Amino acid sequence: MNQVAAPLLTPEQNSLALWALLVLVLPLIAGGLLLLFGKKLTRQGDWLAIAATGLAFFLSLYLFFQVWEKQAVHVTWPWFQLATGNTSIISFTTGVYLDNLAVLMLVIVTFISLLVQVFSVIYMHGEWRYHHYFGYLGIFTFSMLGIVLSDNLLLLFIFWELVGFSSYLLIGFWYEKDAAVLAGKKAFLFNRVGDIGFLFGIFLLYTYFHTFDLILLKNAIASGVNQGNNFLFPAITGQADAITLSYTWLTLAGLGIFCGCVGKSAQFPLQVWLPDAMEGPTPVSSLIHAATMVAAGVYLLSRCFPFFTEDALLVIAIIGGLTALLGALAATAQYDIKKILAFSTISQLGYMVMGMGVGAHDASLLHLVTHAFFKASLFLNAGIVIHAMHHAAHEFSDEHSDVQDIRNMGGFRKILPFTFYAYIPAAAALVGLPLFSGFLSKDAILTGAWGWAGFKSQNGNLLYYVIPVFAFGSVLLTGFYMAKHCFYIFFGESKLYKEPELLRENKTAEASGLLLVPVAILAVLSLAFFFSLNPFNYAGSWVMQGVSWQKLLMEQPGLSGGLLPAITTYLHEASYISLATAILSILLAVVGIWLGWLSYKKAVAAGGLSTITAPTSGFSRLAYRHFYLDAFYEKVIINPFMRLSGGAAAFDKNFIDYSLNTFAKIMVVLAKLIGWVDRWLVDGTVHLLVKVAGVTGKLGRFMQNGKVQSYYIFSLLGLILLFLYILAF
Amino acid sequence: MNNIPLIPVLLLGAVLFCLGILAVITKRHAIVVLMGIELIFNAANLNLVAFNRHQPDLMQGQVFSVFVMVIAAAESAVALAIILKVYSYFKTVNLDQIRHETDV
Amino acid sequence: MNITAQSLITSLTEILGSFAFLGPELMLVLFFLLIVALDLFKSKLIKASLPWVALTGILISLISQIYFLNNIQGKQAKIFFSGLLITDGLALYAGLLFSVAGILTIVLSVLSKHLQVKFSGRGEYYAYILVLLAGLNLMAKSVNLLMLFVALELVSIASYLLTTAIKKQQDAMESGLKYILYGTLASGVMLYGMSFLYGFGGSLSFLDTAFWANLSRLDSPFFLVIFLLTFAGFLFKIAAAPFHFWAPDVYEGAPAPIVAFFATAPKIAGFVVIIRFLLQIKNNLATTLQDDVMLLVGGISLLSLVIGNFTALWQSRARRLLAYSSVAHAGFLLAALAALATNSIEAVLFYLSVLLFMNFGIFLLVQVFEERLQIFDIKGLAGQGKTYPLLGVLAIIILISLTGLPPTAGFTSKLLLFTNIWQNYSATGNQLLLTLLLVGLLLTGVAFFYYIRIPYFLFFKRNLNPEKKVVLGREDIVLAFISFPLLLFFFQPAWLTELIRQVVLYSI
Amino acid sequence: MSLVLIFFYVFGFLAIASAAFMLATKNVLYAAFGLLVTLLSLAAIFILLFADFVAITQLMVYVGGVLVLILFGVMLSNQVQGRAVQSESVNGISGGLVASAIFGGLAYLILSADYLLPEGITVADAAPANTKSSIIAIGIRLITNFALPFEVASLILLIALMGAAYISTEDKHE
Repeated sequence: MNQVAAPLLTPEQNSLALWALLVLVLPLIAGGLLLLFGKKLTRQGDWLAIAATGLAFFLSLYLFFQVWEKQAVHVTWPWFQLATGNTSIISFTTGVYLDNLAVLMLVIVTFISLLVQVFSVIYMHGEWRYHHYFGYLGIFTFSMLGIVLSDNLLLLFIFWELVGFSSYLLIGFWYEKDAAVLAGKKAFLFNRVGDIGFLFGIFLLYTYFHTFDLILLKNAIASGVNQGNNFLFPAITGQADAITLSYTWLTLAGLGIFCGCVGKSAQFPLQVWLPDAMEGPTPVSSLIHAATMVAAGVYLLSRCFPFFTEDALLVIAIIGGLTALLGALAATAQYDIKKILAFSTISQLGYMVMGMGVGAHDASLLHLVTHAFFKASLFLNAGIVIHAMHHAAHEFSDEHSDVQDIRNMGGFRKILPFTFYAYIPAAAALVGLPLFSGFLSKDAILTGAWGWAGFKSQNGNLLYYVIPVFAFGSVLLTGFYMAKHCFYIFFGESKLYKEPELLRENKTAEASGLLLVPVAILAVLSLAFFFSLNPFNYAGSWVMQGVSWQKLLMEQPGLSGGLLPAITTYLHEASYISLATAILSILLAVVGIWLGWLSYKKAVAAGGLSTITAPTSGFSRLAYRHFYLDAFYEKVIINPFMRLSGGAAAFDKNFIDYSLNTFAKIMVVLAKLIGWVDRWLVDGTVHLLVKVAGVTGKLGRFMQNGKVQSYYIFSLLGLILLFLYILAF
Repeated sequence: MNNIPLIPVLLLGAVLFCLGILAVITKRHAIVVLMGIELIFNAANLNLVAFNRHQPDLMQGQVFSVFVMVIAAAESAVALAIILKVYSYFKTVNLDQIRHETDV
Repeated sequence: MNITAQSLITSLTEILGSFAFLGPELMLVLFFLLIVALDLFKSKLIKASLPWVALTGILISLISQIYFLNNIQGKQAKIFFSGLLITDGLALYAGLLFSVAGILTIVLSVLSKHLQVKFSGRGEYYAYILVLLAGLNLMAKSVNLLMLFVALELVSIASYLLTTAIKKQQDAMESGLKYILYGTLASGVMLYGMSFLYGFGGSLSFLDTAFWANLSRLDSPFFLVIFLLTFAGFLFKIAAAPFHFWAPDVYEGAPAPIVAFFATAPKIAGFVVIIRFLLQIKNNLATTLQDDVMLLVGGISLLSLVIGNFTALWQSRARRLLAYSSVAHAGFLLAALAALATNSIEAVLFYLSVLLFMNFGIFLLVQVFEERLQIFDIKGLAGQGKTYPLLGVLAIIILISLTGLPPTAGFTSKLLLFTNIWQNYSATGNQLLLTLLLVGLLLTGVAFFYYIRIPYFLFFKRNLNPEKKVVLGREDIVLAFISFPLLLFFFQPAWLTELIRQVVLYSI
Repeated sequence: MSLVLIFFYVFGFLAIASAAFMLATKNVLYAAFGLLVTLLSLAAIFILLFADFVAITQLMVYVGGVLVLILFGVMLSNQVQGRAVQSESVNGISGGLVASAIFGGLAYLILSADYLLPEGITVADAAPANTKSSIIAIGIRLITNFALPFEVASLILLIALMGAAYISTEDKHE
């Protein structure tokens, strides 16, 4: 619409918007140049990409200090006009919207992109499409920044698609590997499934409010009056009359938008693409599948928060909670160093989405920020470890061993000490130990979830507590799998390669500085101190205060109406929740770590680890698994039976052992179950669709048999059928 | 009175139309298919002439049918030329045999 | 005899006056005759100049069309030639698109090595293109059943002849045979339907309200049968199911420029005719009959969408794939028309305009790959995108546009189309429209899969020779010109929508 | 029953019978003669319907032109490896079903359409007044109202002629 408050813009705001545009196009220019001429440049132009991203980062910092807690900048430009029928003319605009959230995201995206590119200089060294890699990264960064800066849904959707496309390119970067190509396709497919819903939601909102502009939409929606089953909106610009919209359609519109988030942020049931996406280069996983792209869904939820009704938020909370739990469960059953992190990412994204759903809007965004840093750090650490393993495997000419299997690792604490010390803070942050950033954000989300459940269940329905229970359960599991991850990689002895020197770059340095510096920076940023002066209290966090809904939404909670203020009040009254959450979450995390330690010790004691040192590890691992299965059956099925008959004494004696095994069993069963759901429900649906498409396609091909006379028959038959179909209706 | 009711004429047209359709579907010889199409055109012509009773002064139906004949003639000339050329390539006018294996 | 000499003279004067509105068509026919005459000379120079003569003819006709379009503001549609033809925005805009399509066809033909080497009937070839364009213009302007039939047959016969232009080629003759046999049956069926329309409507001119008033006395089943029979011919022209069967065979046998032309211009003309009919039905018939017609159009659209998209999924040859995708495009366009609402015309015209560039782009690519590299299967494209990066990038732009993703005009056109359907749905609450919208959206997703295979093979499959060829052929330049509007109309769709809006205001 | 009506039924029957014969016979030449009889009967029916010009055109264009063309076509393409082509039938069942379905539908609809026709309206009773032939009326229409289609038809004939000639001439090797 044209009446965007153009005259109110100061020259300063205009120039800020232009700077933002420059930030946006810098990576694109670099990426485009690299794709076209990268081969001809010195060092294939990696310096160009890094310089452009670096410049973009510094500009983002400038924008950050200009905008953060000071002003919001909204500049629009007319794009094109359309006439619909002969009544109205719709104008589409493009524009830039800078508020606290946008500038924060700008800084994060450019910063992590910069670090990842620096890291990649060594990591991707010698790849024959080195310059393409940096080119794709540039395009990705551009698209991601586009999502952040867009002020309207249409533009956002376009960048959304571009992000998907560049992610497809990057996942499939090693397209010689079939798995990588398949993974890229899968990622694209699942994202598009979500996008159809997203598009549907956009269309719905557009139809009602005749604008894609987020700010106008927000204002229009904020002025709505809840009438129970309907919302009454006063006449908005371009429309003569007040409109009444049904609650159901608005909920559906919100859920449509949420579908986009489900696809991109890997929420249940579309989460299956993310683990496969680990086929891409590790720095890519760090940037895209941990820090930025997958967080775009959460960003979208925040931007569209006013458009969600209370019921839509409930669905979001349920999906988020479920994803958090399922992701964590699946992570416990993995042994691939990157897959564990991938499932962990799914779980953490589930947290954020759940946080949005329970109205802990700011907590969720804080977690987005902290998670971006510590998860990027974890992935880069994993990259170093994999790099080292590759190095050793190359020296040994070992092509059979899986260099990403954590059971093949061990003892890296001594071999790669720097990496270890960089890894620990990030892992601690993920687990949620105090003093680390993850503690703050997780605590905030958990408190929010508890408060939400408490508030909602005031009517006596305690089912709402399922969500916080899921969330706390995930805390325990997170501790468990991260402890396992850490112990397997860094403790004990190196399993596969006995000579530690081979795992290092050389005698003096464990790895190149270009690999270590980004990791170090990110490790430091995993400390809580940077996000809140009081590392035990999230409430004082400057991030939380900057992205609170009161500030981002300008005190307009939107369709969910009084929910947010009510929860705030409730939490204020029930002040014990905050403290209890902190204690409980620390406790659960510690128990999780302890269980992880037990599990690791047990595996070591069972000799399960040592057997795989043999060169024919594939075979021995199989044996190991057989053994494991046997033991599992014995303990799970036979022992409990004996114990039941044996009485309480045996039960007591074996209590710890038993509970550990039960824990393991439940986890394995659940992990299997999730796998089954993936295979049969999600993949099954896909297969069904493919079948339907196949049958229809076959029919089309069968009719097209090259004989004119068959064409006659089918055409005339078609006419008759069409006629009958009309008669039937 | 020299009166022919409308309905029988239309029915005659429908019979010819369907015989034409039957011919184009069932006969394998390309030229017989062409004859079937001529039958269909003639059925339409019969309708047009019969319906000329509307505004008989304007003669629209009859003029239309004359045009149909001219165009049908042009079309069958082209079709026959193509059939003959195809015959010289494939040595057959059997429609089932005139096709690539790459089809489908 | 009631016709006096006086009335004869009046009508003759009217006819003479009407020729003023026939400028574009007359130019085309004039140049057609010129080419036929020039072709009699044996001189190599004259033979070589034939394409340029044809191009001049089309350009002149284009200029006269632009002239007419420039003067449309504030004027009313004018019926001339004693009720046979109409000049309105719709016809003029379609004429513009035909001319652009004609120019591109000739440019593509000049670029085609195939047409240079194997080709003895060059004169006839260019002559048919001109006549075909004249026929299309007349078709878009017709408001009389007889005129429509004659124009349609002119288009059809010229199309059959163009398909068989390379008579040395067996498969061209074969697809020509299928085309003509299938096409004549379709026009026979259409003619049979038209005879009933004339009989029960009592007139040939289908803009008369009396015509529709008479027809509305029919029982709804009989009306639908007549309507369906008549539409058979139009569906054949736009390659919509169940009259799409000719498309894959013809697309495979005919020269690439001609296929691009068939996939575009007759489709546009067919849609103009369909729009005219549907608008009249909307304005003149009872709602029950309208609902039935909506169901019918919706059904045809669904059928085309499903058959087109799903069958395209399983094609290995580029041309057949494009044939089915062309069926799918017809389905999308019909979906927008199913509401029978005037406001869909703009979206349809925009889509058709964008489709024009996409079609010529993709078929130029097909031509380049076939002639330069002897690639006919999609699999054969493996890695060629890396050998010919420029072609590859342009191919991606065109295919993204065909899929309907940003940042291309294909996205804008699908967006307009779907928004339109949605608006009509929310205005009428008709479930059919919602179904069409959802199916359309889903099938856009499906379309993505078959289109993406081409860039996938181009870039993601290893190729055998790793050398890069950044030679700038004439084809590449033309291709860049064709793909430019695809980006332009994404970023500046207003330039086109504004024109279309003017045009639609000036339509009946 | 008037004489005209009897003639109509006789010729109508003849037309249907010979069309059916065209379908039934395997010999393409016989089929062409079947078509000839159908066309002639239709020409007769046209005369009964006061369309004498159309009848003459039918004789000249169809019988004299199209049919002769078809006969030539048959003769030129009749030899396949030395023996005469038989026109076998295919798709008998599906074709029969489709055609009879269409016929059933059409016949039902036509028969039930008499609500449209007021009592006593017949085809011929509104023949042009004051004239024994439709030729003058058609002639005037062709140069006035339908002058443009007339010209376009000439274009069609021209390109059809060019095309047929081009396709059927033997290629000189260039």
